[in-house]
Amino acid sequence: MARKLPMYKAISEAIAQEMERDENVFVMGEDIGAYGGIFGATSGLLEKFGLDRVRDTPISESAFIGAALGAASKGMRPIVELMFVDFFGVAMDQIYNHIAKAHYMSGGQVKMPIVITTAIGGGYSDAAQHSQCLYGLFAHVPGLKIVIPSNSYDAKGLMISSIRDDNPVMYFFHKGLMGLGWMPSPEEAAVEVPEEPYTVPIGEAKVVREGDDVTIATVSRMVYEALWAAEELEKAGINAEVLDLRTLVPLDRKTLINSVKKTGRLLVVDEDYMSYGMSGEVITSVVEKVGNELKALPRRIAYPDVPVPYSRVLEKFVLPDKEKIIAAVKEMVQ
Amino acid sequence: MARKLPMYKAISEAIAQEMERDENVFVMGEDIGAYGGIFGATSGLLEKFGLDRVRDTPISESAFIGAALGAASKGMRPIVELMFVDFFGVAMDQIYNHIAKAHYMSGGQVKMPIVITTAIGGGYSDAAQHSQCLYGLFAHVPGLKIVIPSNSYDAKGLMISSIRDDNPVMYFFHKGLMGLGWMPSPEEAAVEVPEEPYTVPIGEAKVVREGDDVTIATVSRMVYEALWAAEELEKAGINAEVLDLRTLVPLDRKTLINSVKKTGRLLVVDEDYMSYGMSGEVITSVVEKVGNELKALPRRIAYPDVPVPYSRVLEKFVLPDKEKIIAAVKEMVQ
Amino acid sequence: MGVEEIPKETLLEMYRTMHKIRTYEETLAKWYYEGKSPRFDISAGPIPGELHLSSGQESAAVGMCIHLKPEDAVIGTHRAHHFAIAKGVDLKKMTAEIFGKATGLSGGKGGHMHLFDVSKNFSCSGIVGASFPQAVGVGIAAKLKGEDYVAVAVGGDGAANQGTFHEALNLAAVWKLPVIFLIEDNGWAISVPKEKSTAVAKNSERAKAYGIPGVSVDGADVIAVYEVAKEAVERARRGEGPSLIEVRTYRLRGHFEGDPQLYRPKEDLELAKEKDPLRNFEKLLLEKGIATEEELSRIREENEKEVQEAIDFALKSPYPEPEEALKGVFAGGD
Amino acid sequence: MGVEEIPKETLLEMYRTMHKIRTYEETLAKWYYEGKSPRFDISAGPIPGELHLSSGQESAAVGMCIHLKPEDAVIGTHRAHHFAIAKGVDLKKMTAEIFGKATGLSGGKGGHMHLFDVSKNFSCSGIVGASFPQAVGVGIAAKLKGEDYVAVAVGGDGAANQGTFHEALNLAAVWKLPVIFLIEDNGWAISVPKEKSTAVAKNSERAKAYGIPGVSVDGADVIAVYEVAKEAVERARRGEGPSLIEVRTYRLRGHFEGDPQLYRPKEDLELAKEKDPLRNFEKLLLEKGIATEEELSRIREENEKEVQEAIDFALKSPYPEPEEALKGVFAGGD
Ligand SMILES: Cc1ncc(C[n+]2csc(CCOP(=O)(O)OP(=O)(O)O)c2C)c(N)n1
Ligand SMILES: Cc1ncc(C[n+]2csc(CCOP(=O)(O)OP(=O)(O)O)c2C)c(N)n1
Ligand SMILES: [Mg+2]
Ligand SMILES: [Mg+2]
Repeated sequence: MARKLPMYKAISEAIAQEMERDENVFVMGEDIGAYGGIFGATSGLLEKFGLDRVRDTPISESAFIGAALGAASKGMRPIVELMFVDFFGVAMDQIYNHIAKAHYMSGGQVKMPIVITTAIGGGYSDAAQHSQCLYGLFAHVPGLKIVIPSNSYDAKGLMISSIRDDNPVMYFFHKGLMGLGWMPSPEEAAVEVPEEPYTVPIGEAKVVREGDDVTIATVSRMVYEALWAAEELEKAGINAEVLDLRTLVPLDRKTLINSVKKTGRLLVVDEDYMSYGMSGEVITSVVEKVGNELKALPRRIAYPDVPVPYSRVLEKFVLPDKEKIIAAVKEMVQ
Repeated sequence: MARKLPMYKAISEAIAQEMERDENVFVMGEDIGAYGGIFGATSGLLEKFGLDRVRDTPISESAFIGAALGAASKGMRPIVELMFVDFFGVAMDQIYNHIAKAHYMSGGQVKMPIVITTAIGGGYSDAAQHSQCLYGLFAHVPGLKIVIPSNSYDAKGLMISSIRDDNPVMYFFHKGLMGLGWMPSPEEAAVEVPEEPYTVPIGEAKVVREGDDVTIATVSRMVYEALWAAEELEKAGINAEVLDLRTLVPLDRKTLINSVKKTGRLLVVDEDYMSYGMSGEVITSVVEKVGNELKALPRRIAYPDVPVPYSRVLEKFVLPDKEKIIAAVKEMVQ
Repeated sequence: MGVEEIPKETLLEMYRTMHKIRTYEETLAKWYYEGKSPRFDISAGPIPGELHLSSGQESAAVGMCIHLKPEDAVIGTHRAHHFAIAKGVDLKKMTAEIFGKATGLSGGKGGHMHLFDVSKNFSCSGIVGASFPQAVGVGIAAKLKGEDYVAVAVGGDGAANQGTFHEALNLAAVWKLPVIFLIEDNGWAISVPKEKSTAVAKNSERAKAYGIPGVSVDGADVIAVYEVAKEAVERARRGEGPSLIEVRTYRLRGHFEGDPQLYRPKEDLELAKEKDPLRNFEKLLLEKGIATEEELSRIREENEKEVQEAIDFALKSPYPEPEEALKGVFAGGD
Repeated sequence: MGVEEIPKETLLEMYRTMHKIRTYEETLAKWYYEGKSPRFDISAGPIPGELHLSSGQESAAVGMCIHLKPEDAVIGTHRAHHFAIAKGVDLKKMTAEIFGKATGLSGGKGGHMHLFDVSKNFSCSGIVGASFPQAVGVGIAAKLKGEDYVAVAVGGDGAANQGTFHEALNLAAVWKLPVIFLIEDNGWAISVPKEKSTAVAKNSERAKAYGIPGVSVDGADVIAVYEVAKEAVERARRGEGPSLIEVRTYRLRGHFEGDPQLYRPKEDLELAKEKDPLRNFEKLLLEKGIATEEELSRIREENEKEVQEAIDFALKSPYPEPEEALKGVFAGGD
């Protein structure tokens, strides 16, 4: 039976069901026990599974993320939470030099079924060290699958897929989608979620709105800004197709290219920094194949290359949103 | 007076001259003292400037790179060496959350005149944790200037500019360009270098070979692969323009776009990983402006999204090189 | 040494600062919840984002900073208002910053966790454990410049399990730098109690691992903190190297505002009230006849006025121009 | 306990392994310089890349691994051949890996610094300090699975100043995990002597910072190492938690092959020869009448033959197919 669930509950439900199914699954991280995770992604787990399998850690990200590797090498399937993605710099070596590479470096001997969950996104004045997305940075280094759900249905299905995947998965949840009550979240992110376990395949983008005039490719919270923009654009007679990429590695270039072939126009919307990131990769992936079939220059609206400012007026100015999308699409379609 | 210098000597000469000019400049890093830096970038400095200003550190990259911030906040101009860029993950937080952002977060109160030097590149079987380039990853986060010289003249001039810059500069030198004797290096990288101090501006690309048929944009050691390819292509009647981008942040989009407008074709060559990196950014920067003026689909030859393999045959297969460039250009021009 | 040997002015100054901090924090809390009712919304109201207050921990800041000159550096944590105030940071500008205003320390770009005042050599950041290496750098600058200023790195008990703690203490000890590492032990890292995260009863014991002095002191007694801090600062100024101080304090409020504190035993909060350093100090001053109730109440009134003026200044100040967000990533124009 | 109480077979096995390691390393060195004359070229010859040999440090590996079962994990460093051999890694496959052959442990993808043998629970990596957290993870797995295997994290004296050392020891101690931290102190981190990098005379003293046992032992005496290691392993198996062991050894060769060692005082190398654990052990076995010269020389011959066979196997093995480089980034096909 399906019920409407906020994303944070969909995630913790997925973890709980996998922990029931497979005793090798366990969770580590800061405040993931009694607190249930600062963003609720592990809520209820400690009560269900106890201190052994739901382990609050010291503030030692290198140690507990590196420990996930050791545990995985012994057949465990650890889930570790990096509280905010902004903290990655204290633990990145274990993530990308070891967890991401061990399978390849060992010639396939070692498997790394590790899920690293982490919170992304701004919009609530948490400033330069607590508001970033950074998935583009992780997508650059080989060996990590990059999963970024935008609603509770995908969140549960992708979490179950991530846990069952034999490879390291970085699972990015946007704070502003979790449906936490104390943090604004679009209503549309909390959708019907089946009670029983199910999977959403990693590596498949989803057309969340069909249209003929322009493809808006994006992920995470920006999916809603794109959808809201598309609604208004429709009133102006412009039909936007909105693509939720859902995973950046593997990137579903096929669905992306097919959409752009149909619409002839591509706008990428990205809450991560503009340069050397997702927006460039998505545009290039399209133009290197079908650049000659475009009716307009491809465009991108991304976080400009500035640290996230604190003051609300400043942050609002730089965050991509519905209005910026509408303006860009109108220019493209003219 | 100018003499031919290998790149490692050009770099250490630049540092020495700036240390003489400005007593606030000092150097820290592993084996940068008596050893002179594993790749020679600090050779001779200890003898000239003594233990106070040329400080061998413990293997504590977070501590000594973070210390650069503290020292800079007190008016020093530290140069710190991260021995291989592959190790960035143990110190990334200090680099990107603090050094890169302090100026912005402080509303301009704090200046961060720090140079972080680091060795990049493969081709000598040092495998997955000692052969990467990763400049694309650093270029993604705002607040760091990204400098990547390809010859000893630029190396000295860009180093002096980097030291005098009031902003953090990541200075990437390719091991295979340093002219070390024990590591192969193209002869062309060791060029005439004036004895006196001079600067090469950060943010200016250089056309290192003029041509009309295709623009090959690249950096670092790949500049030579591109030049060698261009020579052969000339025999086939194809005139390639080779662009040494030299700095990725700021990226000289003007020179890049002007070149592509002239040639109508763009090939990006990159020793860093393919996806979500430099190649995507360079192509997107061009097509979002002049994508409609291209005579061929833009292309890229980059390191495929795999960890660097150890065995020579494997590494050679994945490294971009002259042959791959020639083949791609021929297809583009047909 | 005891309270008798400290000049009355000094004691009253300490009282003034402690009480000012408390008044400030409790006033700020009120303003924080403005616009956040009936439902708590982190992004709403005049102070959006996280807010970590220091009520109950004033003695650590005041007992230390009373010994410091403006040239001495203090590097705080995410919970840093008390150190900022004790270090003499302008209350109006700091408040304006927290309210996201153009007149703030950083013009609204930094915010509550990123307070910078170069004139007072104060800074802080939102990354746990980041302060330690940065203070080492200030120590290096002092040594290289032959100055007698010192650096204080503040970290919580949670921060002491971060790798930077180890690296920075070792580096400061090896190089005999004028750095004081101050661990503010409030027994909690968000919801994780120290006993469950820390393998040693007192973090001061860890000083042995670096061959430096380590002292643990009861933060309920600001005079005890004063004495321990005095010794460490004098030692550092004399060039005798770093010290480690643990101040045992209690959090009077949640980790951040809005923290339901469900994880926290009632007795712990009661203990916090008992150990309240402000109340204790007040009692001491009166009992020992050092100050009269009138003197203290005059100070309290002055503080309330000063805090109110700071709030008024912040409230009346304009927000920054939105376009400011794009400026100031790099020094020297961008 | 003394040598008398150790069964002769065990002693001879230890001798065999120590001598095998020495023979292996010295033979490998010869092969490493093949093709690298007259001028040393790191990329030339049958073994390109870096090569860190362990001659002189055999006692650390043998004294520890003699107590281990295949299920026990050893996580080594960049200098790991001795531990690999002592842990029973197949010499032929290991040698083939170092020669970059398809028959190698990882089919030539890993190389000298990235040796993996899952059947022996052995791995190592090129990042200093990375082993510590990983071993903690093995300890977690043991605890969760209720198994009695233990994990050994190896690190050099240089590695003990890395943040991961602190984080991992703390975590292992807090969770009382079956982990042995083995610091192989050879007095140098490349060119930086321990006295200049380490604020404490013996790293074993740092155990106090985690409330666990710490012992320093003279690596010139393999029996002493044997005893200390035995206690730590038994303690871990009994569920009494982690230990820290420092083995004081000497590097008989350079940091890596090709290291001119200009930084190294002559006396240090002489001391290394005097402290040679293999020579000492041989003398002990003969002097105590435990073994005859004939027995030992038979072992030596067998070792030479085995090493030669491993080299021959590697030499005769084919290189991998170049296309292999693109495969195996992700488990389950890519
Ligand atoms: C590297 C890093 N990890 C985690 C966090 C999230 N975080 C913020 S404060 C905090 C607890 C800090 O505890 P402590 O150091 O004792 O300071 P306190 O809050 O008690 O003053 C945590 C886990 C962070 N900001 N940075
Ligand atoms: C994080 C990191 N920093 C630096 C290096 C470069 N490096 C490789 S080995 C080494 C010295 C290691 O010294 P130690 O731990 O004592 O081991 P030893 O070589 O003496 O066996 C250094 C600095 C590295 N591989 N990883
Ligand atoms: Mg605390
Ligand atoms: Mg060593």
